[in-house]
Amino acid sequence: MTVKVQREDFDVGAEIAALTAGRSDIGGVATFLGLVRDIAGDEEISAMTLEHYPGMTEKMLADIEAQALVRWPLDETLIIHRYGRLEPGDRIVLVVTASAHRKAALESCEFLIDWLKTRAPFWKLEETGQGEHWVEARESDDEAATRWNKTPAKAAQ
Amino acid sequence: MTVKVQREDFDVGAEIAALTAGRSDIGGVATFLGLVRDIAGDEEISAMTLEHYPGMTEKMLADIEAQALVRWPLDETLIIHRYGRLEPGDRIVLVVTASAHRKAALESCEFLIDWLKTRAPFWKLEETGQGEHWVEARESDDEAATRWNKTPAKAAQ
Amino acid sequence: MKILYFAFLRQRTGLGEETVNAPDEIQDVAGLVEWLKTRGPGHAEALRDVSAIRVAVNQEFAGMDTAIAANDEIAFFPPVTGG
Amino acid sequence: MKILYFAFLRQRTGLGEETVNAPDEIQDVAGLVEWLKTRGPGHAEALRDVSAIRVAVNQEFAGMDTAIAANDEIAFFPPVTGG
Repeated sequence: MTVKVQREDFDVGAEIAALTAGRSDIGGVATFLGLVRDIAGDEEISAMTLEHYPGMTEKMLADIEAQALVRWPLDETLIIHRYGRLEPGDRIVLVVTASAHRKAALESCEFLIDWLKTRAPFWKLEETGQGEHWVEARESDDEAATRWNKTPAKAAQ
Repeated sequence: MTVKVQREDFDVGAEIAALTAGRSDIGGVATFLGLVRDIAGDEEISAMTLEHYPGMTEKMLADIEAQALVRWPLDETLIIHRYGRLEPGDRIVLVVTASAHRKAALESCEFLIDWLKTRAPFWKLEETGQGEHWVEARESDDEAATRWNKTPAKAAQ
Repeated sequence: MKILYFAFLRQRTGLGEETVNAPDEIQDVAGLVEWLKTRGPGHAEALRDVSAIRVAVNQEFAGMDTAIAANDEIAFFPPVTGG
Repeated sequence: MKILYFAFLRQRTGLGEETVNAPDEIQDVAGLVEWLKTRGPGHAEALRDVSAIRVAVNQEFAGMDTAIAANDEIAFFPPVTGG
């Protein structure tokens, strides 16, 4: 049940190992790792800067994590989100969910990353050959997150 | 596009790092890590031994991986499955899928682990306080895998 | 009260944060926005199109009609793009 | 032909693998099963309930009516439990 919003990079293997160390009740660990792509839309990007609202971001991330814990029987959850300037190939975000049951781990991981990719209070400044611009919120991503409001959690039934 | 069936343990962080090294076209990496639980059904287990059919197992794993590549736009896939004697908390299976798009990574990861957990040619001998017994195939798991025959891949549409 | 600006609002106001004493008659976010616009051309430009702006009062999403008080932390930012 | 046994079939036959020369009149898996059962009480017990057995011919899932030939690799095992 951990949330970290940080400038520093993270170590996926070490984070998963720490989460599962000494546990024999966890059957499945689902992970989503988000990386910076060199293409955004049709445009080549050389870097991006993630700005966030310190304090509010952590609160919102802790809140969505708490929602996942209500909907699915989870043993552990972890969200790490970076901010600052990132280049293509860099790690941005990590979601880890652990449960006795693989469906609960997989579904809650998807739920959290859908939310993070659309609702988390971050703003992206992309650097391209044509200069810098702020990314606008995307409709399609919003749909992915909205889906969870309509669909009851399968694994929790 | 790698399949490994091995007795040895594996390093999740190192595997993901190797898969994404030097890549800037991958937006998302979905991972499922399966661990041995100390409970199976209602029974406490002290260990289990996974037996498999060398040759056929690798062939079937490569085949399901190829099916995932047809259904989703994936940049990389990795399946590692262990065999031999494993104790609670030990890693059994790792699925990693990488794509430009997070839905493709998440869905294909779920597709592969559903298949592996139900159709992969492994047999489990569980050790309990009452001795050893072979685990029988489970209906509920079979349903999870069968679902994929009916549902067209959302992300591939 | 403490005012925070993020993304293009931070760039246009030239401020990440400022502490202001708004007049007593300003009771809600809408009133505050109108008053902040008078603080300079950067503020006026940043806050010109309220449909492009989201607001949080004390780190909770709020609306133009949300009531505000002297010690509140009020943040203005574009719709979030996610991580 | 090469016969492989896995899981409880390996335990009951006491063999992981054996090479056999089945009579020429044996043309399919069903015939092979009946013939293998005559090789001893362990074989008879292992292969008694064919509904509990799955078969692969040359590493492809097969049925009781699948044709077999002299150089085939034929494996008997319980329904797979997955990983």
